[in-house]
Amino acid sequence: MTIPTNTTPRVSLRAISKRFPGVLANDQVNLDIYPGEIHALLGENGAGKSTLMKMIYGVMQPDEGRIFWDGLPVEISAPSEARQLGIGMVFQHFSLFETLTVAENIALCLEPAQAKDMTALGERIREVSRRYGMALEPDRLVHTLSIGERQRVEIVRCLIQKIRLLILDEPTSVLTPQEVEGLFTTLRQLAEEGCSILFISHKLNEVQALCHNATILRGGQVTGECVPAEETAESIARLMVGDDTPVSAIHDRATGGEEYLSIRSLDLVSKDPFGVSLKGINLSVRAGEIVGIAGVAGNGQEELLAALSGESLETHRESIRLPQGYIAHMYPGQRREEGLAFVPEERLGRGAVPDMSLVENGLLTAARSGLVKHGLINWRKTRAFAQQIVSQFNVKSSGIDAPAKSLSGGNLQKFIMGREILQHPTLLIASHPTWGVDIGAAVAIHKELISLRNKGAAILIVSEDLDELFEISDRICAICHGRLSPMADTARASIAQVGSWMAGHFELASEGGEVTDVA
Amino acid sequence: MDIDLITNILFAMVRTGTPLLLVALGELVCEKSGVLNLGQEGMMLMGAMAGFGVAFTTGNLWFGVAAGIFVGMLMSLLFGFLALNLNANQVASGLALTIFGAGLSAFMGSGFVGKPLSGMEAWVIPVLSDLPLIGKALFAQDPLVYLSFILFGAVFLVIYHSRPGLILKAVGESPESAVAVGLSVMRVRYLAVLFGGAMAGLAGAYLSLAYTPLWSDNMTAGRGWIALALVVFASWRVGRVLLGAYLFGAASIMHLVMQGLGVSVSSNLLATLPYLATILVLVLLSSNQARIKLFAPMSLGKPFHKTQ
Amino acid sequence: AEKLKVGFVYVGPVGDAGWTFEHDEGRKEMEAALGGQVETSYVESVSEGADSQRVIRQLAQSHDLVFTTSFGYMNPTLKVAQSFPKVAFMHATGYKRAKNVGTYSARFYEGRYLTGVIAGHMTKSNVIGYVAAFPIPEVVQGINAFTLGLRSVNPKAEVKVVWVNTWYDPAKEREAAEALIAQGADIINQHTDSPAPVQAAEEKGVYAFGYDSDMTAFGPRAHLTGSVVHWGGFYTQTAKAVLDGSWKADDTWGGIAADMVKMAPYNSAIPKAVVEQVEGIKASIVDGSFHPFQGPIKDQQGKVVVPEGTTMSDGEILSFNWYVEGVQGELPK
Amino acid sequence: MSLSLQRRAQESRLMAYCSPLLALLLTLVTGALLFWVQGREPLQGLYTFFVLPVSDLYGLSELGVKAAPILLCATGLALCYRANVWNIGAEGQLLMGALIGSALALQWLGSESGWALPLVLVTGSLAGMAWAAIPAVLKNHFNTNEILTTIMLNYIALNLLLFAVHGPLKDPGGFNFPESALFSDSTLLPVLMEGYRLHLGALLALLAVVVAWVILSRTFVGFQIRVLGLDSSAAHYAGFREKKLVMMVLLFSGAMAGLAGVSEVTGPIGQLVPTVSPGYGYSAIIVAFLGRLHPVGIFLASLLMALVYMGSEMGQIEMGLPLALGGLFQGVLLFFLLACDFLILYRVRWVRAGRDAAASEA
Ligand SMILES: Nc1ncnc2c1ncn2[C@@H]1O[C@H](COP(=O)(O)OP(=O)(O)OP(=O)(O)O)[C@@H](O)[C@H]1O
Ligand SMILES: Nc1ncnc2c1ncn2[C@@H]1O[C@H](COP(=O)(O)OP(=O)(O)OP(=O)(O)O)[C@@H](O)[C@H]1O
Ligand SMILES: [Mg+2]
Ligand SMILES: [Mg+2]
Repeated sequence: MTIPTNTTPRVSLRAISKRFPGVLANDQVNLDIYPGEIHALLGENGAGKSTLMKMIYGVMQPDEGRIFWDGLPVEISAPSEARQLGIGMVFQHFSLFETLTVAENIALCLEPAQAKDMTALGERIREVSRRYGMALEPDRLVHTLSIGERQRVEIVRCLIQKIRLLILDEPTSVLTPQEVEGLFTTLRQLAEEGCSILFISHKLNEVQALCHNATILRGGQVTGECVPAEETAESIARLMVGDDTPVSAIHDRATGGEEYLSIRSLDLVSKDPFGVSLKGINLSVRAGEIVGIAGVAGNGQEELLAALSGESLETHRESIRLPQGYIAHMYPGQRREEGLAFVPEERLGRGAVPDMSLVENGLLTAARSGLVKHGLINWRKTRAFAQQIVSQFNVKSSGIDAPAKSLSGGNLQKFIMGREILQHPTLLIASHPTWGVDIGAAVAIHKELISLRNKGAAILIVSEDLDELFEISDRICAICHGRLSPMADTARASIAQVGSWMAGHFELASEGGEVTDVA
Repeated sequence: MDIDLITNILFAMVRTGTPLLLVALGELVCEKSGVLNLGQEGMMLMGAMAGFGVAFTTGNLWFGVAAGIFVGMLMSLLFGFLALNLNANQVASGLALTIFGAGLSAFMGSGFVGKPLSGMEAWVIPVLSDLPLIGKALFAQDPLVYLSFILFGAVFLVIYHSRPGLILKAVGESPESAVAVGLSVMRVRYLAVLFGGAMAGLAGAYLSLAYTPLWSDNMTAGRGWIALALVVFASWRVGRVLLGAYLFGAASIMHLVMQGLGVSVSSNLLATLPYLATILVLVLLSSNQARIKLFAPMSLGKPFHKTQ
Repeated sequence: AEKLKVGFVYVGPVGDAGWTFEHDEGRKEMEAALGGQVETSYVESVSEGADSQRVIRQLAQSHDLVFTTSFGYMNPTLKVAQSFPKVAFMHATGYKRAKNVGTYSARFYEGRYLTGVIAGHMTKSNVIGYVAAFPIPEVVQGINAFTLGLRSVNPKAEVKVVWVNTWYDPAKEREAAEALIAQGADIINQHTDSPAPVQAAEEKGVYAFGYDSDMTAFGPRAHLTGSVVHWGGFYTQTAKAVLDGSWKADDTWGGIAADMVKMAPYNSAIPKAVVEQVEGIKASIVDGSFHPFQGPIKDQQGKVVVPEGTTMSDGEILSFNWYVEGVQGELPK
Repeated sequence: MSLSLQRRAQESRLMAYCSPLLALLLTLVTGALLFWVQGREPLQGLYTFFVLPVSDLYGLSELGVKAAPILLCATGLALCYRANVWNIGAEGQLLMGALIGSALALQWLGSESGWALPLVLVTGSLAGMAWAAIPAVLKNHFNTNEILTTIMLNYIALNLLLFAVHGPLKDPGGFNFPESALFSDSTLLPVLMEGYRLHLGALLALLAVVVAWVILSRTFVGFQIRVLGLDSSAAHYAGFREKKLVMMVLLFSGAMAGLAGVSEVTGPIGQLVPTVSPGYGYSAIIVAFLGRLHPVGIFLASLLMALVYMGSEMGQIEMGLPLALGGLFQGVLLFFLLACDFLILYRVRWVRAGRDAAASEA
């Protein structure tokens, strides 16, 4: 893989700056991408990667700096102009319309003239998707598609035009390992045809496998460049976060003690038309162990978590039990009394109220720990509690009166984690505990989880990030289409095995039984 | 009941349902784009006042219609400025628009109260209007009723069979995605709000120029609110808006018809029927949450602000 | 000399083309008639609830004579009058009086009877629609007088009543009129304040009677005539009486003779003979030889309630709660 | 030079307090302009509208009489709106309070019992509560939009009131006129000062404000209500019972509106009449927003609203100003408030042309 760097770059960024209130998201960024090159853009969360890409695609305009296309200066003031140049983008947070069909979604991205004849468009979609090995049915409604299929829609949407630069913002975070392989094949094929590719990912092993070159952003500035294949994941991570943050930790495994949480034949019909129904879930979590559930988003994780937290009470009374009794009929508050704590996936807008201060957000789930007496709030104690979280979990904020929305994602996550852990739960259920969190913060959060486990709590973690699950969980399984795969000891499981579970390749575990030994 | 009576009831049903249909179509388009405008009543009142005022002053009914539409649009711009530019709470902005519209129309219209105006004449279409039962209802109406038929067809075509309709739905579902694919959320929403204003203004003008050709304070008497209920009733589907508007039109005249037929229940109690029916229908239609979720524009009522 | 300050409290907007409009016309007529001797002010759309007492009081503070022009102001007027013994109050359509509170109203029913006679001659379907506001005695009185007039010339004709529960809602009044026309009424009478029923009749090609004010403009072809109220003369007299100190707190209930009730111009469609007959009856009402509510009067069941030779007393007329023969349906209780 | 808006990194506390004052100021300026357009002396107009009505003790006491029902309704509504429950039905709840309270009061025409008044008041609030329970149940169990149901229930309540006052509750000795008999003294609210109409209901309204303030700022229930309103998913996550909270705020609001209604009929009116409320329930919506859903703000806003009503009466009497001015002022005030709230989130700057300048000033 050699890229002719003596030709004119397909796109060049020169001294690009972009400012948001309070943040300099991009600071004098320079970047060159050549035809046929697959270029990685790396950096911690909030480093400014997405912002930079959005400016190339015309969603935002730079405050300063210039963009050159094939050596000529251009002003890209709208995505339609970007598309005319041959730029396509797959967004970090999907930009599809669930109630529309695949063809309609794609039509919205085309010029009106190109999208006049919907039957012809359907044909084009079939043709393009066949050519790149990404089967798609143009007439299906997007909300009926799996996450992997949705991503195909996003990519086909770009490929349907003559594409010269394809931008992919964290495309693999939602795919099974097999799907990732498929995607990489397509991308290599595209690059071979001369298309430039800009690839953003936090998964360094993937970057090493795919990309020719990498640029590293930190705090909005370019801090380094490298050829990923010539580096180790460790050394790239160092480039991203600097020297003083731990970027990895090795945790020992535990086997746990008595069974604590037990789920038996849990069925749940989703009321949400876009939801997934749970079918015959059997699961047990022992005191003093971490169980991980892998899976691509939208396979029933939300429904399972809602059933466990008590946010949905549609389940059979005897399907969920703790040693002290059945809990499936209990409201979330009652479950908390039983020692359950819960860390949701969305930190802002679920785990914390954006417009409330940290003090009030501390009270959100901790009322039972003596902060409320006779229905009246003890504000003194409540403030002390918030203060304790902030200092013990090293939450960076402008003070406990700062609104939750002013915190960065990682710090807010630490706050929520701290709030739950300080209530000394016997069962902690955490969803994506480090999703979108700094490597540094992620390591800190993992440490806290392990120490809670070591104190004897049962912990259940649902995550899309296989690496994370392999790092901290003691046993692991996967969820697909609302069914749970067999369970394996993490130490003896392979990523490939769990990956194929994520794709739904497993025999259903028999009633009450658990496969413990796969590998 | 004889044939003539039913023919006449159908005729009255269409007439009574027309202002509801117009407003509800406008609000439907507005809500499809994700904007909830509770200011229908205020815009209607302003449209009615302006329509009457201009028609009375110029002596030309069509100038009145145009003025009603124009003023309805002006009012909706006010709402658009608050809700879209300033990102104010849409519910509060809509309520403010209604209160403001009621006050301003009474203020500006005080000179027109009690003035006579010869209203819009029916255009009776020969032959067709002699069809039994439906002939009168469909073909012996005034031009604004025919206009409402046309507008219904136009909204239907645009929403279900056109690219603008696709864009409208997309913006209403996810403004974030719409921005990402390069649609102008602001422009689409402004256009939808403007259309809503135009329709409310037209409905107001229909009341003051054709239905009861006169102007009086608060003459819309809650029709804007009923129209809002209609959109929910129709679960955001165009065809059902038509059905709903005529059903409600029928419900609101039925208690008067029943009195004439000698039904001896307190007229006050009979008068609660349309409202009870509205609640009942709302209950029946909303209890299926999944369905609402499938059809309701997903971003309805949520402020959206694009930083830039 | 000090000008006499006269205040008016209105229940509706001055431009409602009906009740309040006519009171305001009366106010203007008085101002014109008494030239520089009076000064007037008014407050419109005053709710009959708690607000009215404050408004009446505010007027009483700076005025010498206060007209409160709706039934609902009765108790508030009496309460305020107690604390302002020097101010003269006149309350329209009520029945309670005090040292400084007089009452006044018009005998609308006299005009109503005359319109009934015209309707009896003009109807072909023998069904008359009546759009009525609230089932209160005043309205029932009008329905009965109209029906008596109607049946005096056309015993086969009947009256259909639709209650709209509002004094003023043009759309609803129109819907009611249309519902009546759909059910065969070829003449519409109304006891509500907007001209919408007349407009409906005009459009449907049937006849109508206006009410309160001359509504000819709203239906030049349909509008036959109407019982029109005229307060100007009475207001002028009252103000004069207060000026010269002869005012007494008593009750005035004037009809055609007192020039408080008039007939709107007759439509040219009404045959000459009918107009002459009506004018004749009018003259006999004025000279007292005829009273619309003189016996025999039968109720809906055909039972004679007021026997031949007797006339209903004012008290009975003011508390009507039954229909005479010829009105269809039941009176809401 | 051009005007540019910049989002603040944090909401401005100062502006949160200033924006209602700025809105008021702008409304006054608009008012002065309107007077001027009408060919009146603007300052005299403003004086007549906003000062004259309260220039004596009687005026002040009347301000209390007018503000009390609005304040009661708005206090309840504020709690609802805090929970994101859009109750537009204070008017209907008020009417039901008045209707049922009157029905009971009429049973005690001859009584001198000291229990009569408290019982009537409690019954009135319960009636308002029951009326508010309907949208609550419909919302909780059938997912029905409360905005629409409460509006419909307003119309139904009005018709029920009309039915009662034209029928069963009509004064038998009242010549068939649609009014109930005058209540006896045992069911009338005592006035606070002899010769003035200001009654006990005004004190009850103040009490309600204090209660609402305590609920919102001191109790866990109040906290739950605020969380629900700001972020319903967080409320679900924390295990707050949405349905219970929805029921609670609607019942509270219904009770307040019902109390307002029964206080009107047992207070300044003294009997049941068809027009118990000139739209207090609707004005209360404006007042709730004007007071930024905060009890203290609502207290001030209700006085302002009452003043606007009295001012429009005074304007007619003294200057012959049109009645509609009052309604116009209300709408304009609300608009300006919403517009000024913008300043809490954004700052307005004059910038020289060019976006680089904008960026470097940020
Ligand atoms: N629309 C916006 N308004 C305000 N600030 C923004 C906006 N978008 C991004 N930011 C800020 O700009 C900075 C860069 O954000 P950006 O999304 O580009 O980071 P990123 O590198 O893509 O992060 P991630 O790895 O999480 O995707 C962040 O601090 C973020 O808070
Ligand atoms: N459109 C927007 N308008 C205003 N603020 C925004 C917008 N988009 C993002 N932000 C702000 O920028 C910050 C981060 O935005 P972004 O989407 O880049 O998240 P991120 O960098 O991925 O953060 P995280 O670390 O939580 O994943 C948040 O505080 C958010 O409030
Ligand atoms: Mg990003
Ligand atoms: Mg991110």
